[in-house]
Amino acid sequence: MSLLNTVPEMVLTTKVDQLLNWTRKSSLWYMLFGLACCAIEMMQTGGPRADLDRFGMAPRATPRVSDLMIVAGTLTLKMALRTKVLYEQMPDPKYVLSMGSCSNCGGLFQLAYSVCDGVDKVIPVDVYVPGCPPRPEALTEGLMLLQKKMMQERWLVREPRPRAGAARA
Amino acid sequence: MNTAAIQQLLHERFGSGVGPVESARLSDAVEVDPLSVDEIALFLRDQPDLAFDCLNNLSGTDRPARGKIQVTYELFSYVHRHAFVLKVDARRDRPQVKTVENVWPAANWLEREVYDLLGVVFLGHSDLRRLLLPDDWIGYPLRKDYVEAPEYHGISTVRESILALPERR
Amino acid sequence: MQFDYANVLVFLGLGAFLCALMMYLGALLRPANPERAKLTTYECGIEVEGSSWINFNIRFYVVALVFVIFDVEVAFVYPVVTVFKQWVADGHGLFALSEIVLFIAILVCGLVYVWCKGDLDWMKAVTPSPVPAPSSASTARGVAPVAQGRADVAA
Amino acid sequence: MTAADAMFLALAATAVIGAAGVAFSRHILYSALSLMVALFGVAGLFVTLSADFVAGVQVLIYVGGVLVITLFAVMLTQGIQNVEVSNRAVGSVAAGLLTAGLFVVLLRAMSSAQWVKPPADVPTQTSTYGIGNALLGQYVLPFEVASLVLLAVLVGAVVLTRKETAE
Amino acid sequence: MRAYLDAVAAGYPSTSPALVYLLGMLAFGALVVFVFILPVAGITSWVERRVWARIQSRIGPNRVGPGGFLQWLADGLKNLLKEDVIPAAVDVPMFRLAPYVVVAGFCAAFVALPFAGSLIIADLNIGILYISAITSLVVIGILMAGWSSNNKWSMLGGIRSATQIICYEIPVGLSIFPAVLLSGTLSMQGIVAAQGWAPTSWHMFHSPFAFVAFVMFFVGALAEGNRTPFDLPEADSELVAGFATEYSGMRSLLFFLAEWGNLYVIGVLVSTLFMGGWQVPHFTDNAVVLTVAQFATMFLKAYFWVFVAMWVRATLPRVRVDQFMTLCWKYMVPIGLVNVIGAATVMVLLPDGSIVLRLIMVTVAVAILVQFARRVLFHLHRADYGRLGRIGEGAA
Amino acid sequence: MSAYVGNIVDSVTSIFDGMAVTFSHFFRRPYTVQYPDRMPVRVQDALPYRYRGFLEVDLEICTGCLACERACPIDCIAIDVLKNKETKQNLLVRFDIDLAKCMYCGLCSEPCPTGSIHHTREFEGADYSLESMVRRFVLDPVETYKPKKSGEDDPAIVPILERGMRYVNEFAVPEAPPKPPKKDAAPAVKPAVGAAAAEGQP
Amino acid sequence: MSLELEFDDGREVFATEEMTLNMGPQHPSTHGVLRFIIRADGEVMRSAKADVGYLHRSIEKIAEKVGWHGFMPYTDRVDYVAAMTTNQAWAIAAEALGGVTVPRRGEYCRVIAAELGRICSHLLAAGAMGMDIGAITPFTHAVRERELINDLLEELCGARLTFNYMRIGGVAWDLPPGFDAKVLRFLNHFEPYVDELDDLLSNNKIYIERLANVAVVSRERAIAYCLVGPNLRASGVRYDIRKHLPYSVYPEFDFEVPIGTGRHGSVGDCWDRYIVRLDEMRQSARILRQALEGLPEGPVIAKVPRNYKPAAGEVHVHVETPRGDQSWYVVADGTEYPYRVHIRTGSFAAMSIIEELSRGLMVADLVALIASFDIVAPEVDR
Amino acid sequence: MSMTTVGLAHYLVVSVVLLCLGLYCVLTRRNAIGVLMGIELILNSAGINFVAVSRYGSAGFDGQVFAVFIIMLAAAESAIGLAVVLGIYRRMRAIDTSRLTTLQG
Ligand code: SF4
Ligand code: SF4
Ligand code: SF4
Repeated sequence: MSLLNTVPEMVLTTKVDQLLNWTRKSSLWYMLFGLACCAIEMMQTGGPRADLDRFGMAPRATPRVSDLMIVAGTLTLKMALRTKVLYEQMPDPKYVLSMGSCSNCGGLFQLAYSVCDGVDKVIPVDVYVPGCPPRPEALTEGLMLLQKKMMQERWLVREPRPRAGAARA
Repeated sequence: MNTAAIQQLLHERFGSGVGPVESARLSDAVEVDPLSVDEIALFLRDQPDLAFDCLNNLSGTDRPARGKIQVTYELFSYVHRHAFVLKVDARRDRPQVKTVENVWPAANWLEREVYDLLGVVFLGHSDLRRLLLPDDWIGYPLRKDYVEAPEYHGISTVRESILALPERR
Repeated sequence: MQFDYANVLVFLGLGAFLCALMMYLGALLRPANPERAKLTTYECGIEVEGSSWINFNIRFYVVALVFVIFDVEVAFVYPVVTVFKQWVADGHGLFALSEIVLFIAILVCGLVYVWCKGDLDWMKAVTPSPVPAPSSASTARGVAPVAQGRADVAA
Repeated sequence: MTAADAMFLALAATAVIGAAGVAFSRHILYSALSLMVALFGVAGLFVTLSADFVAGVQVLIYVGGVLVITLFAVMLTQGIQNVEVSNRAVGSVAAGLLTAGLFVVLLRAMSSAQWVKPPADVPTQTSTYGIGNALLGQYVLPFEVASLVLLAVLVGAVVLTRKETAE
Repeated sequence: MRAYLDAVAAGYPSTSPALVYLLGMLAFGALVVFVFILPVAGITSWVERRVWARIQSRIGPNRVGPGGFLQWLADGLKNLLKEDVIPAAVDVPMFRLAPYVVVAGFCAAFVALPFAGSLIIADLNIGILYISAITSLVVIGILMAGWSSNNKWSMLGGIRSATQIICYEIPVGLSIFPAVLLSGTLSMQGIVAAQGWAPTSWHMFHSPFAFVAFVMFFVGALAEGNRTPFDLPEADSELVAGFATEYSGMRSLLFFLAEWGNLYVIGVLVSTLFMGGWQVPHFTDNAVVLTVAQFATMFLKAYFWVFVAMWVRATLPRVRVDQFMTLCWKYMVPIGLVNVIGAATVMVLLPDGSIVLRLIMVTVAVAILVQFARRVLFHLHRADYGRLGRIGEGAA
Repeated sequence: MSAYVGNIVDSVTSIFDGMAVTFSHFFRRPYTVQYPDRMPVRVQDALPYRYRGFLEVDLEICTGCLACERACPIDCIAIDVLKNKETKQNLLVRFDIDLAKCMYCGLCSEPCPTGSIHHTREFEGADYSLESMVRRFVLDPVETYKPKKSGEDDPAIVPILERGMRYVNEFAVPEAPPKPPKKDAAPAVKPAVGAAAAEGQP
Repeated sequence: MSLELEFDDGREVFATEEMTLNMGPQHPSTHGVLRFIIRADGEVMRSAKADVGYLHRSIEKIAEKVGWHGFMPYTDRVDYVAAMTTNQAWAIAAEALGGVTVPRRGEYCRVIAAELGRICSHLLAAGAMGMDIGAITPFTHAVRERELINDLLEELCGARLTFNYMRIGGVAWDLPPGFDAKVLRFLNHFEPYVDELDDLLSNNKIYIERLANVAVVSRERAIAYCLVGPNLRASGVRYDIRKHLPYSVYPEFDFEVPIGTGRHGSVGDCWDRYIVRLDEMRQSARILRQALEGLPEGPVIAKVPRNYKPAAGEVHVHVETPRGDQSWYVVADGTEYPYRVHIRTGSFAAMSIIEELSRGLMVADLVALIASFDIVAPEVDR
Repeated sequence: MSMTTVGLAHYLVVSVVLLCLGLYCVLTRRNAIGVLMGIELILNSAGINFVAVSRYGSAGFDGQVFAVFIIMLAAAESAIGLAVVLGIYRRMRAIDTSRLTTLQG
């Protein structure tokens, strides 16, 4: 029933793809998933100064309606398993943005016994944002990068490359 | 009332269970018997001229050199605005200390924390479970000889430094 | 008149059609990767214990019962207030008014009754005093500290 | 067949299907939802009978009120959702026979009664006024009594439910 | 609309009028649903985000399309592309059906909304009663959604929501009565016709009781629409996303669609019942122009209330579940009952209404507005944000 | 009864006032900085001098003293220095900083004698992979810098060293404060500041 | 899990079944990753057990690995909402062990930074309180004000959140030129803002109703559970480390210690805890003004060796953070690494009382309760 | 019964069908709430009868008034009925009409 990846490449379908990608990138709903200090910056990014809402990005409380999981903060081993569950509960297409040193690679808490060194050990990450914490503008920049990535995806057009969601598995 | 005076009082009341004033630099303490600490605590709380109504801090220190785990209680009295430090030494191989949970409810969590991180068993504690670490954690990380497990639920706990990776630029 | 109401059917149908259309369009475009993990029930990242199809608090039910009665009352008053203007114009306003007042007054008795009996309070405890009402034996133990806390406040 | 007939048939079918759903659903919640369908069907039938106010009240009270408390009650008494249709007192076969019998008898009685009269004029005025006038005039006593009944029901229902909470 | 269809039917004597009617109704209905309801609900979501952002010192969606106007479209289309997750533990038929019931119930309310003197889908005799009745479908839908999700948050949210909607039906019903008393009819057009374009002839300024009824109606309608301060079912901070917690993609958007659309319905109802509806001065004989003016008036009035609802939402905290019960049963219901009696009494005492009373009421309203403006100025004066530098302004 | 009415009155008045507060925001400027494109200046340029963004190394003035590597609590700097046998010069063969791991604490730039390693005001570094976040400053081995007793005279290095020393001077020095804070410096940079502060008095 | 009583003959008595709800770790209102296992009967909770540790980052253990100087940035992460005060606590502890005296100007810088941080933290607490009660606007306004402070602190130390400003022996950077004027300008703007917050939120009837009389903590319970800081003061205990166990240069300032008065309910309810924080912000502003006025000249940092090795000893340090008395227990053994560091934080104590307080509250009250204690997850877990 | 125009008979047939289905429901349901739903069906069929007969009989509103009263009674009945059901339920934890008899006394 689905038209996904079924249509041969044509100008029209490419255009439609672009339109669809545009809607997805313009309405990036992220899941409220603040873990630690970076969460404060994430909050401030949604706040008056940086205002992610400008780009149509809105926080959502449940994974079921989120497109994006911003892993903001230190991922402890105890939390890592929950994170996996939450990630899996998000409907496709879904993305993960790792914000801050801790979720990139453990950062300063690589020395710790209880911290998972990097969220990419549990779930696939699309964009890494360095910083500790990344300032709101840096997060915004990471989101822009993610948008760029989304714009390159194909929906209708048949293509040999599997879609991002599958590729990351 | 200063530490010496309190030690005097305690010694009068409890005799041999109470050690002399133990002076570390900057901090005086009285060491008491781990198995009668609850009675001493009760006394300290209920004696009107002591009235230590608040357990300000409770922490454990691993001292492998002495084969002990030292538990430190910092007491404070809001009535008299004075403080007092109590210490007990538990044997490192079988650390057991009587709980003071019934004297100060605040001890509930503090003792759980010490149990969690150092493995001191507080006899008589109502709910001695791990507090911070997951229930299935192995070992007591704040002990000096703790070694990190290589993985937790399939998540490896070490991360190659990307600095060590071959040149990719 | 029946024509007017046919519109209702049309709109009900259109509403459903709207949903169906959206879902169909979506089905054309959306991916479908139902994995086992994805289909687990969301509970803040924790594996769910037990079904949520269990009994919920009876409070909601009591409130619903009271509602039904008043709903009926509202339904009864509707035709009466509709003709009221006419009756006033005909000079029988006072009679109609007294009928309405009587009708409402009787029901107010009911309202007053449930109010006084505390059936409109969610928990009898929360608003005036912080002591929770023990709704079953198991909480009785738990109540003590809070109650004690209140005693302290008074002291 | 006129449009009105078609409408009647559709609504009657809705009502009957809904009712059948109530009677034969295995799941009590599905029964309740079928009841909603049936109630809407009946409301529609009221409209075809020019009783639009009654239809409105039907939806307002039945769907908005009775059905909701029924759903609440069902949800309040979970764990017994799946009720087998077999009944030790009256088996479904026996019940089916019984009701079928009743159905036949009633139909017979109806057709033999010969009371079908030609339809009266459609009232031009909305039924709300008629009912309102009736309630304030001819039926003023039942109207007030209704309020008493409601009062009694309110008190009774609340007392019945409350016992539990007091326990 | 009936008249128009009659004319069309007369033009095609060979076809059965019923068919014409049916096609006409479908066409009109589709027009309303797809060209009016959908965009209005969508745009409302955008406006809400903008208004909200402004109140919060932000800007809100402004990148997607001119001024962010296409945000709603992007959101809608995006959700089309989202996977439709139906969790394993749910009761599948009911889970699927619930949004249908909610949306159908909400769409059906549009049947009786008077958009202009000649623009109404069907001026039902029992107009306002019909609207309060048909919205009970939403309750059923929400209960279905909450229960079928088999999720504790959904369950709690669904039941809270249902309880809330049904409870507030009583005060809402009671506050409709004064308007009905004054109009002597339940038909929506009848109620509008009973008022004039001038504020003095609006129902809300008829007497203090009518005014209280008006306030109560708005508050109650907010509660019925699950809007702040009564947004308990969706209380993010408590219940995650309430009854819609398990719904993903399009399905969840349908619930939101109903919510935003409902906001507009509330606006129309308030304007119709208490603010003279589409009434405009009869400034021209051109029926089309007049209709357009009426439609615009109605739309603006309704949208004003939509705006107020957004504004309220951005201002107030949420009440607790026991407090909304208290508010409903201990405050609004008794006041509503008194109000009905009061309004009826005023009618009996002053059968033809009193212009003095109306003028006093209008003056009071103006006084309230003036006081409000003074407070706004005071707040503006106290905290002058214009003086604070921002990043990028004047920095080295 | 009075409590009943009081509750109503309280609610109405307090809500009324709250609504006035929120309404007044329609007449206030939004606080948003429209980051990527709609800004008067680049964010980087608006950031304070001390801002601890990404680390950067001026290899020209790096002495290869490894103070920074040692100061970093989490080892995210890797420096390899080779001794060139012939010239007796130290060769910097590797100077890598792992920006993905760095916590931007500034501890490394504090002990640097020349201000070679320093935080920039750059913060935009999001990427699709972690590997690209390692900044490898040494592409070809370079000689380390040797401070000259008489002061620097190489015109190519002077400005770099000046910048470096300015950076170092920002840090508080124990014995003698670098320079007493110039009270009049502020209006020179931002004329608006002083005036606004005076105005801002209620 | 159902609670069923049984008749003698084995029949069960009706009781509404108990529902076990998991709130968190990912939940919008748990302020980071906390988890509560709620056993609820409909809306009323039988208990809410806290499950913490989702943010346990083993900071205490790391202290034993990174050395005295290197631990400073980690203290930022102990309480990231108000990193300055935690910085200060660590600095004080290390200084005490090493016998370092901080220059007076350094102390003033510390106080200025710490009080700005306190305002910052209380703003977040007050805003989050509003948000959890359902009013989102006050929260964004608070975040806006925070941004102003963040700008100031950024200018001071180069970071918005993880300041790493203080050093053993003083502070890392002197106040930048013109900083005092900017702080004053901010204060002139900020003090009216707090009044506005009162109008918008604190006096709102719904807000008061939601908070007054909810989760009342009596004086005795507060002390027994070792509640500290605003949480303790809200219960009517006038105790502030800055005043009663003074450190740094706080004795030189004139400020008051606000306590809960039970204006709308009983002393020690959620509303009191909220309003105490608001009052403290005003007091902090007062301290800031005094500190800026009396700012002495001189160096801001003492000479401290890079290889810091305090002699063996142990010290208990108490510092008034926005979440109350943070009690540090630091043991030195004469090496470059601390032997043991233990931090008892305000949130930790507050967290442990929640289970007891939660009984009989409603689910929505739990949210208010958590917010009113101003719990910051890493402070609990460290 | 002709199918050309809808008359009273048609309504009565529908009413009878509803009645029978309701009765069947009442008889077979072990679940008391199901029984109540059956009763509601029966009352509805009565309502149809009233309205239909009054519509085709006289032009008055008596039938409709009766229908409204019936709806009211139905609401009252289900309110009480459900309350009773809950009362029984709390004794037995199951709404099973067949067990009602066994527990008398
Ligand atoms: S990256 Fe830094 S700021 Fe972010 S969570 Fe980790 S320690 Fe905190
Ligand atoms: S900023 Fe801190 S973490 Fe980063 S390299 Fe320097 S010392 Fe290491
Ligand atoms: S950057 Fe500075 S501290 Fe590091 S090696 Fe070079 S000169 Fe030494």
